[in-house]
Amino acid sequence: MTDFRQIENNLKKEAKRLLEAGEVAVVLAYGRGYDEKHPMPFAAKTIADVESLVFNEYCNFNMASYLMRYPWGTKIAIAAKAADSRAIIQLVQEEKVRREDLVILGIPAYGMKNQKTNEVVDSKTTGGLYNPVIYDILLGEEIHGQKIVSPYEVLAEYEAMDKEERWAFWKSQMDKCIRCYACRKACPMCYCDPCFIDQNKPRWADKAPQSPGNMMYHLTRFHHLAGRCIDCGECSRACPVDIPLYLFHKKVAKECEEMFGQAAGMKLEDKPVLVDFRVEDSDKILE
Amino acid sequence: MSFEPKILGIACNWCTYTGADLAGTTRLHYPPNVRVVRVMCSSRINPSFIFRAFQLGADGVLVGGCHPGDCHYNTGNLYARRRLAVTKKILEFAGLEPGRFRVEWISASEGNKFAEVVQEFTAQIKELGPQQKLKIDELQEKA
Amino acid sequence: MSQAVTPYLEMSQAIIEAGGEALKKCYQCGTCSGTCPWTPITNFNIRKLVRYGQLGFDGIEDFMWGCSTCKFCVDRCPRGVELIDIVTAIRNVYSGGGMLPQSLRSFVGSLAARGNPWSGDPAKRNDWAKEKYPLYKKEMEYLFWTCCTICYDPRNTRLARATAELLNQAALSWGIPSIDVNCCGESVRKVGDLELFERLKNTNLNYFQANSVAKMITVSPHCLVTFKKEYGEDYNIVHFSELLASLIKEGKLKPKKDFGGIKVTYHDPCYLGRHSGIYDAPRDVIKSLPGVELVEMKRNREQSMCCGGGGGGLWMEKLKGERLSDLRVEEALATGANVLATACPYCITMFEDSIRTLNVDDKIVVKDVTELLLESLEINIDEPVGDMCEIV
Amino acid sequence: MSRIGVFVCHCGLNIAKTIRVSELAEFASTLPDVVVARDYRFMCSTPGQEMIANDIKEHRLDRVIVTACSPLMHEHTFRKVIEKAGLNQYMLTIVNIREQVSWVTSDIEEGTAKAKALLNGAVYRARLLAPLSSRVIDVNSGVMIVGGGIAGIQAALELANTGKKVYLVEKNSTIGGHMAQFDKTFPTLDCSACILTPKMDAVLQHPNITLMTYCEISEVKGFVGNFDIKVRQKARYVNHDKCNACLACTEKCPGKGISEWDEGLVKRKAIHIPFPQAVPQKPVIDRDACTYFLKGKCRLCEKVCEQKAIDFEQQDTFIDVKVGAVIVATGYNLMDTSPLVQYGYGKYPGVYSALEAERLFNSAGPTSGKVTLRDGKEPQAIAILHCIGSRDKNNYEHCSRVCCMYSLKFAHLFKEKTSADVYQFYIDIRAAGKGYEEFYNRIIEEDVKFIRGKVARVAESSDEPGRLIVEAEDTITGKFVQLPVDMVVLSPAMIPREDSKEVGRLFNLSTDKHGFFMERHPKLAPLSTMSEGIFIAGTCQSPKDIPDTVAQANGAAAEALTIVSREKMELEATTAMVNPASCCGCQNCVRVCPYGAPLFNYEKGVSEINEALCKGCGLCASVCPTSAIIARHFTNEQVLAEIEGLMEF
Repeated sequence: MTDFRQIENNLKKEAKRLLEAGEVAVVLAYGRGYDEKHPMPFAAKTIADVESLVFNEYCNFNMASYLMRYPWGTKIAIAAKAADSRAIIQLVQEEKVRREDLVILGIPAYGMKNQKTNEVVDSKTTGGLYNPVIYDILLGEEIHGQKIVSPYEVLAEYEAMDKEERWAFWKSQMDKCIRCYACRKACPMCYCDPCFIDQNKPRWADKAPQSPGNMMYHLTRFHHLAGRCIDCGECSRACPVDIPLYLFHKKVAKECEEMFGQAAGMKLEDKPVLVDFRVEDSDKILE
Repeated sequence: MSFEPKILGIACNWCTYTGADLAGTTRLHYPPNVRVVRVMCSSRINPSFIFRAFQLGADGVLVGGCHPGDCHYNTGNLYARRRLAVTKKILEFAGLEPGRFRVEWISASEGNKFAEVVQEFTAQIKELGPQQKLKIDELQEKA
Repeated sequence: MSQAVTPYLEMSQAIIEAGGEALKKCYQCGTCSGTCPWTPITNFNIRKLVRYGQLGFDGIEDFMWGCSTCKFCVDRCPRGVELIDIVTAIRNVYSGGGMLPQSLRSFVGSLAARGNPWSGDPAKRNDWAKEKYPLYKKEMEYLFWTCCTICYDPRNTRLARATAELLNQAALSWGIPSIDVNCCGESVRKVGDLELFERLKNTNLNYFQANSVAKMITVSPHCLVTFKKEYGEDYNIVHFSELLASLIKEGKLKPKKDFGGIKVTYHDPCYLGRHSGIYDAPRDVIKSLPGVELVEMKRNREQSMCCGGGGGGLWMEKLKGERLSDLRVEEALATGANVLATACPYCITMFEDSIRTLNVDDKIVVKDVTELLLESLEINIDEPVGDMCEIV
Repeated sequence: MSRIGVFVCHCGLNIAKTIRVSELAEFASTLPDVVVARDYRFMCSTPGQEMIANDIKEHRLDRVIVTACSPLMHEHTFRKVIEKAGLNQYMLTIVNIREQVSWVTSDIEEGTAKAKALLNGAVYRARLLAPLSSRVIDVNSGVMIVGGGIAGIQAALELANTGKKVYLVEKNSTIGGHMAQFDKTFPTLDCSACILTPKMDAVLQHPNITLMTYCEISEVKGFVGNFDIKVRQKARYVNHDKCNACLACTEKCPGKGISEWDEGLVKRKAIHIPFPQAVPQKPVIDRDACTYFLKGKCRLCEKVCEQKAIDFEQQDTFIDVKVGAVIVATGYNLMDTSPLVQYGYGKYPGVYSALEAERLFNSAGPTSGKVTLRDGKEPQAIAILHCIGSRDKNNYEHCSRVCCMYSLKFAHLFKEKTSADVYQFYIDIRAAGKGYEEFYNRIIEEDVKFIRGKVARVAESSDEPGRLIVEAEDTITGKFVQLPVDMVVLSPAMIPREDSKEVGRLFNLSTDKHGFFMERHPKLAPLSTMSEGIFIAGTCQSPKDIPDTVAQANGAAAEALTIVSREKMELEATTAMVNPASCCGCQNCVRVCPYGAPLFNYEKGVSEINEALCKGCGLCASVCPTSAIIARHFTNEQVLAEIEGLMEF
């Protein structure tokens, strides 16, 4: 089991060192919330801030979401669990941040929990990974020997549904949507400003929280995130009405991986799959 | 009255649209259900066009582009292939009948292929019946 | 009798389906056969094997057992043909039809019945340890994976003890598997019995899972490659030579004894070198020994020559003049070395046989780098003699 | 509120037979913003055109819909009509009711219904049309050719002969390229120098050619018709305006450098001309070999130069050139085969690369045309190894196309110049070219031995020191061959120049994974590139022989001429543009555009599109997640409106 205390200590130690040495301007990590179960994303900018840093099994936030708040070229240290590290890689691929501007504080974590349900989220939303894909400094010991669970295993149940059931399921889910856009806010890949849904020219969809507009919003968003979603599951945890968006994203990710042979956010030198092609891509993908 | 589906066709200017013209020039008859929008390249097709078409009541959507390797813009259809494949998977997982969306490579010389594809696709959509899942009216009724 | 043949594409299809997909890529340029160490000395011809496979010709069974899966041809192939997969697939298709040669039957039979290729009693798997070494428990760091060959083969049990002693010297937290495990299945997979392999694999997997094994040490490069590439799990697994090299580097093991200027040459085992890309670690171990000069044979590292023991070769009868290990020992002698060092129990067995039949045991001895290091730490494991485990 | 006129054509009975045209016109008049709707027998006839023009004036129409044949037929005609009548030509929409309705439908009800739907879509779309203007630019009549090998020379001469100004840029100190290194050319065996040097001289003498040797491209700006190219003239340390090519300096020079021309087989002076027939015949100083630059004293060349042409203080300079089109002909390299340790290149002196072998045959070469080994002895047995690094997934997958033929040529020359036994180790002999198969037959008859099998290893002989053993399987008999030879010639893969990716970046050419330049279309536009006005010729596109290279060079010259022979050019109006307020800086457009039209402005954090490069495919607009890119004439709004219109009926 992950030693959260050790990671927290190492996090503080490294944050302090980096800030002191002036190597970074800010350390993006987790800070105390109103209770243990609700830590907050936290940006430590001074040595005094470092004391407020925490790390525990509820620190799910994908810190990569906050990278783009800082001007281009800002030196940033960022705490990165497996999914966060994939988000960072994806953002580097998309040239939203530069690798050389980042100090990645890798966190191998096992036993992360959903603060709402208290269930362990690991294999559900970390692409089967426990160790960060990329890091400069590792804050805990690498985790090995865990049974590899395909991140797509949870899909089986939905893939087995017939299309009518699936439609009924998604329709009922999408109908719940209150268009608060918490999913978009939580997503490290949703950095569009303005989001297509907020535009009037063209007006892609109805803005009222009603079925047709909801459907258009979510379907389009699934497409925009296709081949980019790094499976952190933050969208679903953020959703106040508990729409399991991660399932849909996972399905699209699975299809993309099968069709294009590349998972999002795994290699710095990859190109996002939907702005790339291979001459050898098969027409079978269209069947 | 039998069900006459509304089918949206989106065709690239250089291959499929020209192929469709050729079908006309050679007087190949096919069902009237497909209405074609012309774009310059199949890569111009924004996936939202397709989602939107279904919301606006399309019973089927047919996209036509140049054969891979023959794109007038060299690589446009290679991007389109990936993007439209993903669009298809999304629609399928949402629960739409997979047969309602189809992509075909039809060159400027394949008038007969265009006619055949339209024939086949129309028959297929007729079999599937009206598309009511994404269509806006139906959605609102149920809501 | 007619000399005409007709391609039998069903057979070729069967090979493809058994994993020989790469068959289709070959354009018969002869790089593989030119590279293969067997071509000059036997009638085994890897290119012809592929050709026969492509067209499903009869007669393939005459030379399909020649390959020792050394991977030299795979590395050189200009078409990226995975020749070992083809060999495995062809053997799978044919051995399914009962084509196993006599010399391989006992080893495959032993694996099927006893879970090890040495006809050893499964209950006595750990007898070599004489209860001196601990069984693996969850809280331990390393599982020292004891390959069947070092458990049962009398020569190689010495390697098992040497490894165990060094692990203790380095004060690592480690244990050996219980007798519930069996052979990793590498050789039987290469011989083509994929079903048996799956069975062996699942037994081991069950053990690993039940005991939460995360980190492993192997001494056999064959086990190393199999766990890494064929078991579908992400184990943190090292070859003992790698571990030794880093322990020496970190100063946790300090070679003491001066060997007084002996010459040691190192043979790259195919599964450690070409299959796993480990060339430097065993050399680093040798270089750390005082009074030892490391000399290289003509063919070394990526171009090293196979001992002939892989792919089931260890159990096959080969005629004099058709043994790679003989040639390799001669190459070693040509360097003037007194010790032929290696890092694989199969290589040790093959070379010891050759040294005996070539009658050169006064000129050169075979040692594992582990044994060399143990010697330099001045630890004696050879007393008392005479209680080696029983061979059934 | 727009004012739309709808004009329904009968096309005789072509349309009217399966569509009720008057009903269609009536229907049109009920649609939003339509102020006039008419039908007429032939809209494309003069009276039809006049009808449209009159209505535009009379009804103050600002948009016109012609419901007739395919836009591919008469869009141009009607654009001119409305333009003449004072409307912007892009305010036109064509509804294709002939090719895509009346000719493909038998039932008049069905035909009329489909036509109505299409027309409705067109009205929805027309309401959102915006006027567009195309730009007309002046075209510079000059052409730059990059690379002075046989391709560049040929293209330069062709263009210069038509009277166009040509700038021929070469990075070495002479033109001539690889062809100047060869002794004979296959399959005719004519002397390479004899056919090449007259052309080199013609380049030098041509009044329309500015020869820029020892130069490299440093920056390319502009677009088709108006390229603005900065060329770096590397310091020669010899003032070529003063130098009279007496070459007294080269005799006295003590510095020794590696002779590139002789493939490093011999040394040359630090101040040198690469070879006797070099063009220009004026020397340069190789800094890395010059005693003065290395040790701070010498300057012997300066002392013997009567013209006072030596200038050790010379610096690189930059020259700006303006041209209308560019031909890139940067040629090839041979792969360095020393990493392929099994062949022993660089380890055994008896192993030669193909270009080294070429120099051994050449009478101006290091051995004066005598074939001898590095130790001066004549080889008794020679093995020529095909496909080294070519047709090899570990290196280069492509076939290098010329090796089979030059290997045959080598065999012939070895037979002619030595008494050695010559062996060819090959996989397949590829002799597809005029006279090639005949040449192959000729070489077979010269008693060259062909062994079908790729060589696995070249090793030193243990019995005969200095000799080499070539090991391969003769795949025809299945025998393992160990052949003792004195000389091994490798035929390495032909690969792009080491800096081809850099050149590609400068000219915005795409390259394949190894660096060969990509043509616009492999069959129908093999010399054009995705960058308008930039053409490619010769081996920088793919391996090829001299006849094909020359043919490409002529073709590229003709292609360049189609641009620079015009005074003015019209640029596409239906291009894409970026609305910076909506751009989220994802750079998807930059990644996908085949033409490099969008560029990311890091300062502003938004993409910008160079409209001169845009071809209007709309790909960028569809990958733009924030709809910041407007694909003119096919905007998101226009397409969505059309879809909505089509789906209403």
